[in-house]
Amino acid sequence: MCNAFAIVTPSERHTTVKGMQNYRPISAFSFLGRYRLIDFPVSNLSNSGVDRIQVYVSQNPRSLAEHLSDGRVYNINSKKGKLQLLFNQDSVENDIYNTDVQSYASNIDIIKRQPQDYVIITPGYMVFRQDFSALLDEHVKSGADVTLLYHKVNNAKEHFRNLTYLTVNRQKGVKSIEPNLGNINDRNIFMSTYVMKKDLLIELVAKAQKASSMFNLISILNLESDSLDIRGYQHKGYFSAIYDFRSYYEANLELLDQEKAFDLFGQEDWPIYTVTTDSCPVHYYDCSSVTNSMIANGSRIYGTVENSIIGRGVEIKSGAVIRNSVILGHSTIEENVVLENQVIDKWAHILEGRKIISPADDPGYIRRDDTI
Amino acid sequence: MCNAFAIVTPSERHTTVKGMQNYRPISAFSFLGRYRLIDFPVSNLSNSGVDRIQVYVSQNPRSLAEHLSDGRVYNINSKKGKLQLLFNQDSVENDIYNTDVQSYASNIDIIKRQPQDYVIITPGYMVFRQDFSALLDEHVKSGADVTLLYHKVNNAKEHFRNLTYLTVNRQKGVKSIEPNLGNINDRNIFMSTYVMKKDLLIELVAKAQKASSMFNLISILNLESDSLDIRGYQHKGYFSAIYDFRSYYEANLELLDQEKAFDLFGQEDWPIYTVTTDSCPVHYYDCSSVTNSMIANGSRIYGTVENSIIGRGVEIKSGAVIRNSVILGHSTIEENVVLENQVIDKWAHILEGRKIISPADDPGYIRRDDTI
Amino acid sequence: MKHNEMLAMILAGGRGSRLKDLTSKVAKPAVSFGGKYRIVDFPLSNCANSGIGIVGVLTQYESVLLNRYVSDSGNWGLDSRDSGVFVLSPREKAEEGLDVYRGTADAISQNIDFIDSYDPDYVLVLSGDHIYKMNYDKMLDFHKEHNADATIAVIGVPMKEASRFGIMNTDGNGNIVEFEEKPEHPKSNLASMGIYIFSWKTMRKYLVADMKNDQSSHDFGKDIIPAMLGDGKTLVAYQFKGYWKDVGTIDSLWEANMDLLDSKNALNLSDPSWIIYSEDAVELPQYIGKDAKIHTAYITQGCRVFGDVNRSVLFTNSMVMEKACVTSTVLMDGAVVGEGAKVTRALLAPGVHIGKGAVVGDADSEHILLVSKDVPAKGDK
Amino acid sequence: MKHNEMLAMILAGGRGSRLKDLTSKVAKPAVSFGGKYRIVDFPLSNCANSGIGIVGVLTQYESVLLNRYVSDSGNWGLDSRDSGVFVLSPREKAEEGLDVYRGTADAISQNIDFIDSYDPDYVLVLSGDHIYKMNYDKMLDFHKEHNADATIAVIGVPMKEASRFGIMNTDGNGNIVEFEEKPEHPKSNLASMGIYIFSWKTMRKYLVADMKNDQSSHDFGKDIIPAMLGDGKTLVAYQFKGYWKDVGTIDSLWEANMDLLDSKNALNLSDPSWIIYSEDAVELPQYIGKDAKIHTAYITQGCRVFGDVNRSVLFTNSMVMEKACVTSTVLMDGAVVGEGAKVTRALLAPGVHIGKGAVVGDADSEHILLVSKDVPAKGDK
Repeated sequence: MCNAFAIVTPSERHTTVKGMQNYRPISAFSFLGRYRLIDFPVSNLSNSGVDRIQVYVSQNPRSLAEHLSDGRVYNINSKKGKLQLLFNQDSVENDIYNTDVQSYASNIDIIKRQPQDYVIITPGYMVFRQDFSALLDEHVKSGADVTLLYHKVNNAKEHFRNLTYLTVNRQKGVKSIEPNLGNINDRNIFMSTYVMKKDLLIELVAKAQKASSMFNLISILNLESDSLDIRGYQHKGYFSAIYDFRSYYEANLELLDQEKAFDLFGQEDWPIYTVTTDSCPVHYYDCSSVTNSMIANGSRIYGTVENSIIGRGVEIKSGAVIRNSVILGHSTIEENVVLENQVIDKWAHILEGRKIISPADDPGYIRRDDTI
Repeated sequence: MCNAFAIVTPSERHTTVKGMQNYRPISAFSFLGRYRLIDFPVSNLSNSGVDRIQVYVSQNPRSLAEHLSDGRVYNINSKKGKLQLLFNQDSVENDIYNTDVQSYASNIDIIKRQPQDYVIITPGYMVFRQDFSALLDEHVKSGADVTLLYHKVNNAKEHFRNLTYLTVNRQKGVKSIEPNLGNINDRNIFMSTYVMKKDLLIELVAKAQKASSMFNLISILNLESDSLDIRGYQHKGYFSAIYDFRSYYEANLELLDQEKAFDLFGQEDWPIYTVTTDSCPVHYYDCSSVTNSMIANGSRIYGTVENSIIGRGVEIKSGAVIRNSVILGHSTIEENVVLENQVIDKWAHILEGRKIISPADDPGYIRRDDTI
Repeated sequence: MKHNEMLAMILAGGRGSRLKDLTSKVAKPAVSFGGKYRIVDFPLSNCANSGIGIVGVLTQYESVLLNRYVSDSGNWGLDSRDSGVFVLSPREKAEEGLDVYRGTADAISQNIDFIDSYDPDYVLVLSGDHIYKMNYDKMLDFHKEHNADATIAVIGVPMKEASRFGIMNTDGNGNIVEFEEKPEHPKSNLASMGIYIFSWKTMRKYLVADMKNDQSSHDFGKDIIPAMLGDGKTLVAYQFKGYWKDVGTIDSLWEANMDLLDSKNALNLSDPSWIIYSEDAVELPQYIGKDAKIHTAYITQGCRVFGDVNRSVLFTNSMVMEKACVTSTVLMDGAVVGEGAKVTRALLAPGVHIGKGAVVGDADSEHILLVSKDVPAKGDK
Repeated sequence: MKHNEMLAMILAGGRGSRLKDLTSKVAKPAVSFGGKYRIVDFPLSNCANSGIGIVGVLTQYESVLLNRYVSDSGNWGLDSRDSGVFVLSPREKAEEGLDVYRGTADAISQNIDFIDSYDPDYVLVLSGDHIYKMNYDKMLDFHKEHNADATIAVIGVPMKEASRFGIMNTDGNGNIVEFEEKPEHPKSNLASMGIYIFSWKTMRKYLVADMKNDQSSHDFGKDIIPAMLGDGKTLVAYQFKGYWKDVGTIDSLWEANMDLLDSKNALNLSDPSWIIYSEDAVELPQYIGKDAKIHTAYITQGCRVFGDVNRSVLFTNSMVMEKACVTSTVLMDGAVVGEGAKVTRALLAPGVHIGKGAVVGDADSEHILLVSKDVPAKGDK
């Protein structure tokens, strides 16, 4: 078992996924038709033997509260462990003050009461596989004060906008954490994942609050980078981050690639847990035609589906053609509809014969409960 | 099984329990050292065969979210039934607009999706036992449009301030619902419990919204009292309501009366469920002296306790004297402390030798986590 | 502990030997069905949806997997405070030795102390081998309305097949006047579904008497029901209309799976008001490959299809590789059809692999082919 | 399904006949203890706190209550996705008949298929009759560090009592060189606690061999351990320090309860870092009446005290009426001491009523009085 508790952080202030985020926080987004994004960090933590997990939430907590419940589906012993939602109860009107440091500060009593010595902070809006127990061991062995997880990318001009990147020296020391402005392709994208002693977090929160009420954890680490031993740890394997609408759309479709899917899900001892809805299997009718797609249970397919992700309980009627799209749960696509490059939110109803086609690099969005 | 779903309502805008309510909604208040107030409505509903329960919450949802979890402790089948927290997600800054009607309106899709024909609305801040299945049967049999539950009291001058009362005619028809201003002792205090068809609730919400954005459900019922058949149903047995600090204090101590406690808890087939914390039994040491008190598990008693309620995991050291007080969980009372007529909130620490004595009709309050 | 009006006892101890290799290591109620279910999910989900909280599952034969499976009572929401699914195997008692269950009635008799511990008014006795959806709460209402000592659910079968069933002969008021096990000349077409509601006090007396009776075969149909009829007790028939299937043979198990492909199938597993709950597999949604062709199929999560699938049902984690062709076939959990292989009118046992290019099954066969061992690739052996 | 490094098997099949009437209808591990617990809560909570998710409970004798109790795995948080508490009674197998467990080792042998189904590296074997807190995860670390085939937990006992125990004789490195069951002239004071960690592959071989051996009594202490020692396997002793008590007799059960009154008691049930979980009673907090006098007591919820209680332990829903006096006594669940009655040095079985004014027990008795039948009021009979 791991001598650390964990904090799963909500998306940052300046990242928004247009449309989708009006209804739920990013960590509660549906993913691959069956998961929610929060399943990835929580499964990673549970598989790493971390059984005290605090999920911070800022707005619209309902979907997350129902999904997480008491953690049993994530294989967490509900007596010994604890999966809890923490609300930023002091959130203020002026959004610039709502920093991660503010959330820690408003829950500092709970942080102090944790019996573990270390804390792992990891985001609810990134998709990757990571053994945090190994990461903690590495952190302890290295003698560093703070270990930051990063992923090397070569497409940072086009992607990962608004996230931060690390500059590291040859000894893996972190020189700076800066926003990715998109001027260079090769970057070490910071995965917003920290390992440190609980006491150091408490100290940093106090310092940050003293320095400025707008300071976040990154600001104080940058400020303290001379006095602290901050090291980077390179993550390998599949990685995606959801920081805007397009990144959400692309992360879904990207995992139709069986090799990538295997890299993320194929490890036998590393299940990605989620909540079942007890849907029945998919029923394909005679006139259906489906290729290169992932279809969640409960769906009924009469039409054509290509390169798409179909959520739970979706009905696609005959003559309808779905291409390169992500359809969230319980939507109904009537006869002869054509959808290309779309994200259709839950419970939507697309009426007979509609043709909704968007360019591949600017996918469209249909709102929840909408009838079109 | 009952053809109704239920809504458990938060306390109304104009009732506040000073001190305590800063930390949690009234429905999450500790009661008798072991329960939370929400246990009473939810157990009543579960025992009545209602397994779709929506608990509305306006602020500080954490304690309630953890306590309710997935409803298993209330004997609700988590697959077939559903105990869910609903947040008023559209709450506005100006508090006068945050009516119950606003909460229903912002969750109207969920209300519409319930498969049951009837809705039972009952408050999270009153303590009583009621078979809602029998109440629903009575409602259906009577042919009324709306049935309201009330309790006859003879002390409404001093008590039940800020609650409402019903004026009923001889046929139990409700003539009006008005605020109790305390000018008459004999009143039919309205228990904020409604039974009606789901479709009528939806209709009333729409009408109320049209009439005024400050209208609540009572306003629209008063307005529609001529066109609707609204009837009162008299509740018998133990009843208390938590609407201010003193009523909270008194409701706790009142149940030291074994007859009253038996009336509320003594029905064999009507368990009042709550969440266990797996505390060990109470350890009484040689120098302790305890009379007419209820002591929750996990406490250690060295001192003197009289006419008091002691919560879970409280330590009362030797020489300390507690009289007519309510001590919430995990507080420590050091040696030779004297407390009379106090409510001590959770995790408080009363230092050696303190004497805190308040008048019986104006009990004192010590804040959570306070060291005094 | 709240009072339990009715508790359910599921008879799950049969060897199910007509299912051949499928039940050589797995008790019949734990056999997979319909992509993601096991047979026992049906009575268990029916109980959950009918508001029954306490379910005893009477097992004895090869029941490791079944015991593990039903112990996970949360799958059916039966893990709330006063609910539970309890595995009841034969136990040693203070005064007696250990004995196998000698018959359906004896299985209940040996657990009288379990039932007594809940002090129920009624006991529902179910079999663990049937596929159907039924509201037992409505059957209980019927039982109470008729002031019955026992209520037996019956279903109309074609008259010419009636001699294969236990047949209930009723009077004009629905009272059972006679029970005939597989009558040569049936007088009615009302077949017993093996679903009984008994008033516990009455039933208990008959069980105690039956236990002491050396002549008895300790069976509900053969001993208890006739004894009650003989004593003039009130036994009524509750007529069920809907889908009901005994999946006792490979052919009938295959057929019940194929029934799911019919969009008008009365079983309707997608009805949100009566969900059949099951264990959740930790698997990705199914993936349908770039060159796959699917025509009429019932496929569950964890499956991967790269070839052709026609009129078939694919269970969790089964796979159809490139250019393979699967027709009128059931692939049970984890079965794999290799590249270019052809499988027709077959039922593949869990985990079976069909080698590359192999040809298995015959479109014109009378019976369905059960494949319970790996089939080597064409050319290998 | 995640890989399970170690699973636990709790031997809970003993008759516990030295507990007399307490075990006439209840298996020993289900006997109540310490106000709100049952004995089996200790190994089960130890498992939960040690991070073990799969626990088999091997029951056979009068186990209805025990089976029901341990089936409610959520009590110990053992109901998460890949966890579970499984009741394992003797089962009929395809090739064999039904047979009782012939000994501690046979109980495990008959469940080899259950263990295999989880493919564990290690198996922890526990007894269901001991009161203690232990981190089995640390014991596993010890097992691995020593590259052992088996690790046996031992506790130092007073040398003069050593001949009452199974004694492990070790070499200087902690390796066990000899095991002696109740030796007349003990060479060491290290008594086996009946807690074993085995590497499963090795253990499995010994169990299979033992099953076939007609001469064997199929017992770990008598057969398996000596056989492993004989073959030169690595068996190491893991020395435990802390509270450990076998509650096999009325006297020792009473004593273990009385130990809880000692504020320095090493068992410390109020330690938040190692909670002993139990079933939660749906009861009010205890009520202490207007004229009650309590001096040193351990009282749990649901109790009501109107009289005097001295150095006593009161279990759920027990009651002491006005002017009654209870001294050095254990009142088990629902026991009631009537008005003015005096009870001294006794253990009242669950539900026992002591009538008004009756006098029960003796302050100078050598043994503790077990009261398992109601005592009439003074003057009545």
